Amino acid sequence: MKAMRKKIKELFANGDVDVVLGYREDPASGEVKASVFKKDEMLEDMVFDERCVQNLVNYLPTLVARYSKVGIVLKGCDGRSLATQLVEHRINKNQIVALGVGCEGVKVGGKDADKCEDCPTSMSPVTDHEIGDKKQKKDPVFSKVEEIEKMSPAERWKFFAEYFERCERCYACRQICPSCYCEICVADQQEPKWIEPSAKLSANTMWHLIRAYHLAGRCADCGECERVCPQEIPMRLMNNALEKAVHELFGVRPGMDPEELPPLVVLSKEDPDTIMGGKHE
Amino acid sequence: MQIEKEPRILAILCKWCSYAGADLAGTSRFNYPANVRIVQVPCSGRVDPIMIFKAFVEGYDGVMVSGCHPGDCHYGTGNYHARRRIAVARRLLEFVGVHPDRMHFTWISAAEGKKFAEVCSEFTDKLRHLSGTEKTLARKELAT
Amino acid sequence: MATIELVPEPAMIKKVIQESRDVKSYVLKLDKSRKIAARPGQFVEVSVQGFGEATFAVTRTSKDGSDFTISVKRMGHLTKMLHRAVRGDMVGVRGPYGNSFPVDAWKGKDIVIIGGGIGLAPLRPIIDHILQHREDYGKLEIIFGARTPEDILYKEDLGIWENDETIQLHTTIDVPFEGWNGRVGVVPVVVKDLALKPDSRVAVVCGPPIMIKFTVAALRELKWSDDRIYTTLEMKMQCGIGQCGRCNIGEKFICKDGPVFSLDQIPEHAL
Amino acid sequence: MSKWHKLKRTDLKDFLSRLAEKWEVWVPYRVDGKWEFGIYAPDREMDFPESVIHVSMKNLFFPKRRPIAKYEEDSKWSMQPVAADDKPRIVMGLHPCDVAGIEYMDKVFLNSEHKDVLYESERKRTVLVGMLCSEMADNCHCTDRGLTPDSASGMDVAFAKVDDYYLFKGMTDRGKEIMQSEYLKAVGDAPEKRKWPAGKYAIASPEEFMDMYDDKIWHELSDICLTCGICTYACPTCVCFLVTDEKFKGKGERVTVWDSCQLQSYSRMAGGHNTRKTPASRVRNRTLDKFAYSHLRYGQISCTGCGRCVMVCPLKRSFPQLGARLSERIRDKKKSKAGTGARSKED
Repeated sequence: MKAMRKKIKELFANGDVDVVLGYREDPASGEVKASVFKKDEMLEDMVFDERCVQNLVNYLPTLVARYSKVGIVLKGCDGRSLATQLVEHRINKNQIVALGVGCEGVKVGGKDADKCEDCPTSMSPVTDHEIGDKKQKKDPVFSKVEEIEKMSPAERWKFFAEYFERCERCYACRQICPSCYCEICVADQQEPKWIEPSAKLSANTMWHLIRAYHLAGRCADCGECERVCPQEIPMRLMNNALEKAVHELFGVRPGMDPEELPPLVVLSKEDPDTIMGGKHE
Repeated sequence: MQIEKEPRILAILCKWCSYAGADLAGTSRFNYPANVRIVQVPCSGRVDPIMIFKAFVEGYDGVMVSGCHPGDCHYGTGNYHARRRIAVARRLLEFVGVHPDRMHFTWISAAEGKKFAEVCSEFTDKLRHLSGTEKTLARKELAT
Repeated sequence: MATIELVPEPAMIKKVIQESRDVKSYVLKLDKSRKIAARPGQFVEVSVQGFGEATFAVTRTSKDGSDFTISVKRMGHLTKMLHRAVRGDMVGVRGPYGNSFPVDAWKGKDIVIIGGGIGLAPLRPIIDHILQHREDYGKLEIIFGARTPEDILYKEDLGIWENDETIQLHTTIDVPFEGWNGRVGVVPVVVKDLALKPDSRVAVVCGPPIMIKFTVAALRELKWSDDRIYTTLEMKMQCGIGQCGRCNIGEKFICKDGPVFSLDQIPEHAL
Repeated sequence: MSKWHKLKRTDLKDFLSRLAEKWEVWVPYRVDGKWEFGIYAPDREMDFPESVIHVSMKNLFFPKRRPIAKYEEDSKWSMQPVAADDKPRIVMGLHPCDVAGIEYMDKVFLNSEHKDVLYESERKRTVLVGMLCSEMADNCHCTDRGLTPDSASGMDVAFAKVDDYYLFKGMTDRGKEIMQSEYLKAVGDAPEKRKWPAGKYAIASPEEFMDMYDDKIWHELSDICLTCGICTYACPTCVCFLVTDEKFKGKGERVTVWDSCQLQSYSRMAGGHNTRKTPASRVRNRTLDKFAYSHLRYGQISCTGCGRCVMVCPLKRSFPQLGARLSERIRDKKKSKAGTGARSKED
């Protein structure tokens, strides 16, 4: 913590950053919230611990529009998220000072966050400065995805339909996702109207399928969609299933390499036809 | 009434190869099931997986997508993109509970009228076998 | 049984008029005996079964009130469906809704009608009203701007107005166009060029948001006070009866308290 | 004046079962740790929570998705309005803030020349059996909005939980009909009146809020808001809706669906023009609508202090706190104007 504050002070002093996006403990309520730190402001309230769950990358586009140099405190997963945004040219790397912090896992509702179980890297893959220990990387297992995969199709549908039924279509999942940034979301599109606006099973199914699909090969598993969902729909499961699929099919782990293009925007003539399933001559 | 019970198939075909193949199947008088509804798209690269999702939600028993053989795409590379997208879409659909046999993705050239007829028959057969299993995803709420 | 007001009544398309390349007018007649007596400035909700509904200004009412006309510019999914409709097709109609231009209070005044593109549609009933009660009003000036000659609406009416000695008509297009010998320049510039003095005039402005904004600015520059400038506002409307909530400007609902306002009735940001 | 009647807690099921013979009785159930309202069934475990539940009552009168007409797809015009439901119904266990929310909805849907008859019939068929709160939960702040947690205003029947029994009192003629039950015994004592704490999220007056339209503060307030729609769906007085057609297999319905001013699609027009494009403009619309516009329109601000928006917010961002922050800003502005006559630096 001390090292981080020192580093940030140094960055401010050198004029390397205009603002720093980080976590602040509200002295009054004790809650940890995302905050924009300015030079000599509130820096003593800055924290980094297991309460810093939120992915801050979502705030970057607004900030880089307002300031020329933005520092950002990154956990491993947030760093992956940043990498996906950089590779999509949504944010200019020259405007970012990435402060990678060795993360030891975060807690949601007092329990270890599910996403930490599958965490492939405790240090952000994009960093300008690294603070704290860099732990070893490992491949995620996605044991929960495998559990679902063992079920029969009908069982799987029963499992998901129950959740889809509950969706209220508040779009919190879309709004918090750094990768969901379409000018007009397909769910709001009038023509063709792929997804009916009312919250009912068929339309909700369409929404959740397309949400997951649009994130395939782009989702870096920050888990925010599931965390903010008021109905606790297991969106990470679908994201992970596709992350797993994309790795198996194309050998890509989104966000781990800030240079690698999302697998669905590039093509390969070498892909075997078998990836589409079924028989092919 | 017999036709009602046949599985309903949506075939999304590219204009240059597969649709021409289907056309050839027709003009050559190859027999293929009458329960296949064809949607023509300019290229298999135009196939947005949302079309496949929608087809299942609207109650189709099976969805088939076909384009030009790899290397033969009229636009050069459309079918390579399609291959990746469809591979991912398939994994997602299977994951939420669509039976793998309800999806069929293949390449059919303009000359392969026979293949088109065969693929349709085979696919229909497969779907007939699934007639006892639940049509997952299909919407139940009727506008009553 | 009382039915919910949101369900429309059937109406038949009696006539389709191609006004310009992307605007068509429809003469509608309600299936039931009810007549639509729309006052100038009021609007109706028109539905296409299966595609929802949208708001259209009533742009003409027949003298006996048995039928009325709307003009539809092809913009979104519903207007696209409407453009496919032909004579004899059925649509749904609710309304008329909203307040209207205070044509009675304007008696004895000179009226300036300023319309941009499809914005002329809600203003045409005022012109019709004045022509029907010509002796009640002073001078009538019409400034109508279109993007290109191909976008000019109501050509038949423009011809009549042109030849009417009691009307001064200025038709203008935004940029020079081959074969166009008339006035060129956007509406706010024309307003400035004409140097319209407030005197005993009342101005009514309607058009795209950007045109309204600059025309109002031009009028203010010419020392017009806000209570002399009227406009009819466009916002996304849905229910037409002040319940669905989306068309509010401040506490006012455009559909219920409007759509006609004089500028002193609305905050500046509404423009 | 009618008297308070006692109902033994052990008699509750028999009492409800008897009511269910004539009425459709809605009571709260606990499902997966969350409360929701459902039709009474003797074999389901039910209870009355002490204070509000996260689902607002508006769903019972103005459902999320409400068919208003039906049609056949192949015909050119066959739209038939749906008939209103008139089966008598009891909704039991609403709290004073829920009733205030319903009263606000009445102002939107009933007090105009364009009555919503479907809503009206839902209201007419329903007897409101309200429960007086015995405590204020963490997010409750109805006392700041001029309500009292144990006030029976607007209810047909009021009841309170006391030790091992309930105290019931009929407030209206309709309510008294329910009170005709062998399980209820008239007693002399009334539930104890409490003093309630206030001053958690006091707000400025509607007129003062109106002056804040052009303030810079909206950017600050909207910065951490996701502009998702969940607070509006949970809010008892957010009744904006969308009218749309939905079709399947040759049949169609015209439906009203809840909509939210927080979503970008809400005020986007055909052609793409959007009058509330930025998150700041949407947050401003909602805040001012709650605290100012509603008052100017209907003479009642549309925040009942139920605290649901805080309960459901994904970021635990507190909407009432936002109102309080705004009021603070109003005070600051006034002070700086009154003090020096000069505009403060922030303006």
